[in-house]
Amino acid sequence: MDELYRDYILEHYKEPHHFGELDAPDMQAHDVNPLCGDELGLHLKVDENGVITDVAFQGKGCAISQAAASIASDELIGMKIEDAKKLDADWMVDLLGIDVSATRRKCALLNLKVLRGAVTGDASWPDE
Amino acid sequence: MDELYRDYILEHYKEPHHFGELDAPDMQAHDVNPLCGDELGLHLKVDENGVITDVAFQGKGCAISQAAASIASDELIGMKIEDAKKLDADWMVDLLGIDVSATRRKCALLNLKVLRGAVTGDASWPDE
Amino acid sequence: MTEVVSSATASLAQRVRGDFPILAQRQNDKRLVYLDSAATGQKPRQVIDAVDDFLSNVNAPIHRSTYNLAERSTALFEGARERVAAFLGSTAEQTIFTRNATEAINLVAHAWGRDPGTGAIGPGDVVLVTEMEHHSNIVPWQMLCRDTGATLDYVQITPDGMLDLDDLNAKLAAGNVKLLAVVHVSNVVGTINDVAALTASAHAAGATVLVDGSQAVPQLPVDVAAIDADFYVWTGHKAYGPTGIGVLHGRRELLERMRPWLGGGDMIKTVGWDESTWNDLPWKFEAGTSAVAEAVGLGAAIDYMREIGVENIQAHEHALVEYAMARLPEVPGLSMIGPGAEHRGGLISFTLEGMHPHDIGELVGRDNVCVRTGHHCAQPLMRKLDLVATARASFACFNDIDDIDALVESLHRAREVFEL
Amino acid sequence: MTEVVSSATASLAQRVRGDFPILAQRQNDKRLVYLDSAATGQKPRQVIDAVDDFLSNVNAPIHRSTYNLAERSTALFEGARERVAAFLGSTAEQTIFTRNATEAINLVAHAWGRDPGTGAIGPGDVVLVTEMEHHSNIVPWQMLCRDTGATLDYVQITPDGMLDLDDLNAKLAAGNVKLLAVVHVSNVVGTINDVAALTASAHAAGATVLVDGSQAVPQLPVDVAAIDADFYVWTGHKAYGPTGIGVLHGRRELLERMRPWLGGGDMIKTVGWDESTWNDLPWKFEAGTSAVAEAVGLGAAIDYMREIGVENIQAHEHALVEYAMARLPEVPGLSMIGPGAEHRGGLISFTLEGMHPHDIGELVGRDNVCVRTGHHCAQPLMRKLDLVATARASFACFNDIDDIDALVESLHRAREVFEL
Ligand SMILES: Cc1ncc(COP(=O)(O)O)c(C=O)c1O
Ligand SMILES: Cc1ncc(COP(=O)(O)O)c(C=O)c1O
Repeated sequence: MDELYRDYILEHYKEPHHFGELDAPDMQAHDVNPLCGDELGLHLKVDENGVITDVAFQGKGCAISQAAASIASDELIGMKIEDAKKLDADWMVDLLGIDVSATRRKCALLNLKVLRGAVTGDASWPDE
Repeated sequence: MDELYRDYILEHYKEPHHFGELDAPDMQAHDVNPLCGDELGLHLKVDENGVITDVAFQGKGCAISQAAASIASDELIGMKIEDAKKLDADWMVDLLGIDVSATRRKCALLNLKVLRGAVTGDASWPDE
Repeated sequence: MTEVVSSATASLAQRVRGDFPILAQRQNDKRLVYLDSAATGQKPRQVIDAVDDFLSNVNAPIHRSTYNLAERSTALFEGARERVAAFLGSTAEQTIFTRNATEAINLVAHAWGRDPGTGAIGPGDVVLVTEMEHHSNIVPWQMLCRDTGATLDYVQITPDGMLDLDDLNAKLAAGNVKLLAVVHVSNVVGTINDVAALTASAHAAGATVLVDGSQAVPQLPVDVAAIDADFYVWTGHKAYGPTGIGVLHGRRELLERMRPWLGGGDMIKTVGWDESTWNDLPWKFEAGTSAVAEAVGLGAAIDYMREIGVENIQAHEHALVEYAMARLPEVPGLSMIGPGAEHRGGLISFTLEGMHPHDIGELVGRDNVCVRTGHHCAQPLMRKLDLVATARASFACFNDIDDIDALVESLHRAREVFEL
Repeated sequence: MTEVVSSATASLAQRVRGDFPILAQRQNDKRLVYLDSAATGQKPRQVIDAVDDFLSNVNAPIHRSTYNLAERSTALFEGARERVAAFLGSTAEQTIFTRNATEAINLVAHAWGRDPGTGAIGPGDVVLVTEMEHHSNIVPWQMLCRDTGATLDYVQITPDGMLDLDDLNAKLAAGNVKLLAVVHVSNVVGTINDVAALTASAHAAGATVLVDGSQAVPQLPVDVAAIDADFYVWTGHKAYGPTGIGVLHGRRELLERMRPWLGGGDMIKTVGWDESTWNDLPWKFEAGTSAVAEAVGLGAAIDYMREIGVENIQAHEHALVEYAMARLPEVPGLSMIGPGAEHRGGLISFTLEGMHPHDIGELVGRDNVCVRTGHHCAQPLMRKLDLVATARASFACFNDIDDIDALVESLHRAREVFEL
């Protein structure tokens, strides 16, 4: 099996979870990877206790960035916004479960960048 | 004897002919060598027959440019303006009587450039 | 057909491969298949040696000093300029060295576009670019329009990636186009534009013309006098030359009239306390210490292309394009973007169904096949084509059909990894 | 005294001479005595090899591609930036590559000086430079003042070539100085300015500060964080690096607020039809394909200086200055320009009675002694000093007292030719 394009990565890429849009999202953000032009938008529903109740993402991207968004979305549902604010690059890379090279790191982290933009307003890259 | 700094070159440099200014010159021009910053001004007196009757030059410069101005000034007196207009780089270099390298060519020709500026208004380098 | 192409192209590529040290690279025992010359070109030993020799044995300040090394440096630098100028049918005075094509375009956008004296661009004026421009021939004009109140407009492209000449003529006919900025050879769709004809149309409508020849100079004979554009720009690193050097060829009257752009050493004649006077062409536009070793390297690149014969490079790359356009469609789901081979320079952009170009690049890269992936600095064009990214294979004199074969095989393998 | 200096300097120079291939040059059987490092520096084999190796074995487009060569190119380019930044006490985001110091200054004059948003410069404002600036730190400000209606003013120098601090303080006290642009080490009089103190004074008066470190970086430890100037610029080719690369270190808040200057590839995040968004620092200010091999070479130059120890270079050049200032006056009619050795970097300008500097340069050049002659791109300073030109000897780590001895002997011979 391929080291990078593992079965579950390809599955998430081909059939991403939570792909689409939400009506009247409570929080949202959108960003691009300037290196490749890939775009990603993220919608969140948050209840009165500050818990994420629904997630949807949109955009076009490579297998790594799409799988990252799909896998992360699964995790986000049920998470407190306060906890989501603290998520870092290690969390995302661990979740992906593959060795991400320097060049593909931005692919892996685009979703997290957009998430942080949505929940904290900070638009910098998670690595910075 | 030095190939470049021949006796007569050094003599003209140390005691230039026609160095100074003229009262109410009929024609004049002034220019610089952008490479070294040397400046040269030229004053001409011209009679009613279009003959140059007096010449004076001013400025600071290297031995080559000062000697060129001094030697040329001797030649210019008595020359018709019409003939002065036709003087070219070969005339000046022959008059100097030394082998001028590419780098020093502008030193040798600065005086001619200023002369042409004075008599024709053309401010380009004689080589162009 | 394959056989015929093979023998026609093999001779040039096989003859020159030894000139390119980088082609000796191996990775996992696979030879380097470099198909990214449109992004940056590889350099022959002749160019690398010229740079090395200059830095090792000649390097000294140019233009000003009287000692031997300085004279030799000056002669090498200005000699390179003369050979570059002659190769493109221009003159030394009209040949200005910049860092790259991008800087050359910005020079025009500032020194010509923002000069209150030449009054080039103002509100109501239109700067016309095309939908197939590189960001470097778009963003400087966006900034110019923002600063001057002029309007930026785009000549549309047809679905097969050709300029829509009806659209161009309609836009020129409005009479308010001050500048047409157009690419000679597109770095995405590969289209070769008839820039001499475009220039004539634009001139007839009173517009000034800038042609971006970044992709053209490395692959086809360019005669800037015949094209007759007011500005022709290109970049050294794509034309077998070093990084750090580009060229602007300009119409003499315009260059003379324009104010200088960058101020500093070398571009002045005299500096007073409050004002300065400017040096002659081309130095008026070259402020500060020049990229001397880079110019010398570019001169060597020009010598190299002249020796091979740029018509031979053109014929060679054309044969490769024909071969590649025949073979690539063997890969299921592959779509090529852009016009047919007859209108196309030495590159092919493509997409693969079910695989993002980024993943294509990664997977063929493992086979030591180097292709470019992404938006190719042409986001407006991608938007027009309704794409986010493509993969692109581009050719140089050292490529051969074995490189295209390697790409095709590698694409098949990539599809297997993706279980397509 | 000569003996003591001799042993102190000999060790460094003799140790490093073998690193500089150009020093093997001979002319009429005379070894190369290169005393023109302030004009352009010679490059050690380590730097030349880094460039050659990059072009031969690594060269590929940076930042965008996924294949191995491209990853290595990117890592080498950005790695060089990081080492350059660290060497000067800056960070990678605040370290912008330009073509040379001149372009770095023009970048500030445009992106900061002409930005309507940051509202930097306008009528009534004063741009303050000093009488000892290089043309590159004068002409961009003349052009800025011409375009914005601001006034250019000069801090005076004292007769021995030091900044007149009373004059500076009086001018700052007026309260309308928006920018102080000042050289760190003068390329004509050699003065080392206390730029940290100057910056503090200017900041106290509300002025922004640009320091031109072109001559400083090659010869003394520079900590841009400690100096605290808003902009610090320098140039690679004088700092043992290749031509075609310079550096701007900027204050982060300013760089973030400033609009980009050059538009094109690499400096954008997104390009729309009419507008674009900008990339992060430092790339926002680096449009088009970078001078990649040159950056890699500059990284090697930094490594070289770090290995020798820039304090050792400083001490070495200081010893040479002391020796030269003792020996040069042996030549009849020779006058040195500038302050005493304690305030002076590694260079000495001088004149010789009865001989124009141009002729000095020519004659010592015949002995393979390379000195600079002319106005040194500082015409206002020459006017202030009432000179047309000077000759200048400048030092680097490979110079030794034998070089100064050779210069002195050659000057004696030159006087004989002129029958002085
Ligand atoms: C003090 C000073 N500033 C600026 C410059 C300009 O450097 P560059 O020509 O590399 O831009 C120089 C050198 O020429 C210099 O000596
Ligand atoms: C068509 C075209 N124009 C302009 C450029 C910009 O060239 P550079 O980045 O060398 O300035 C490129 C290459 O990137 C190009 O392909």
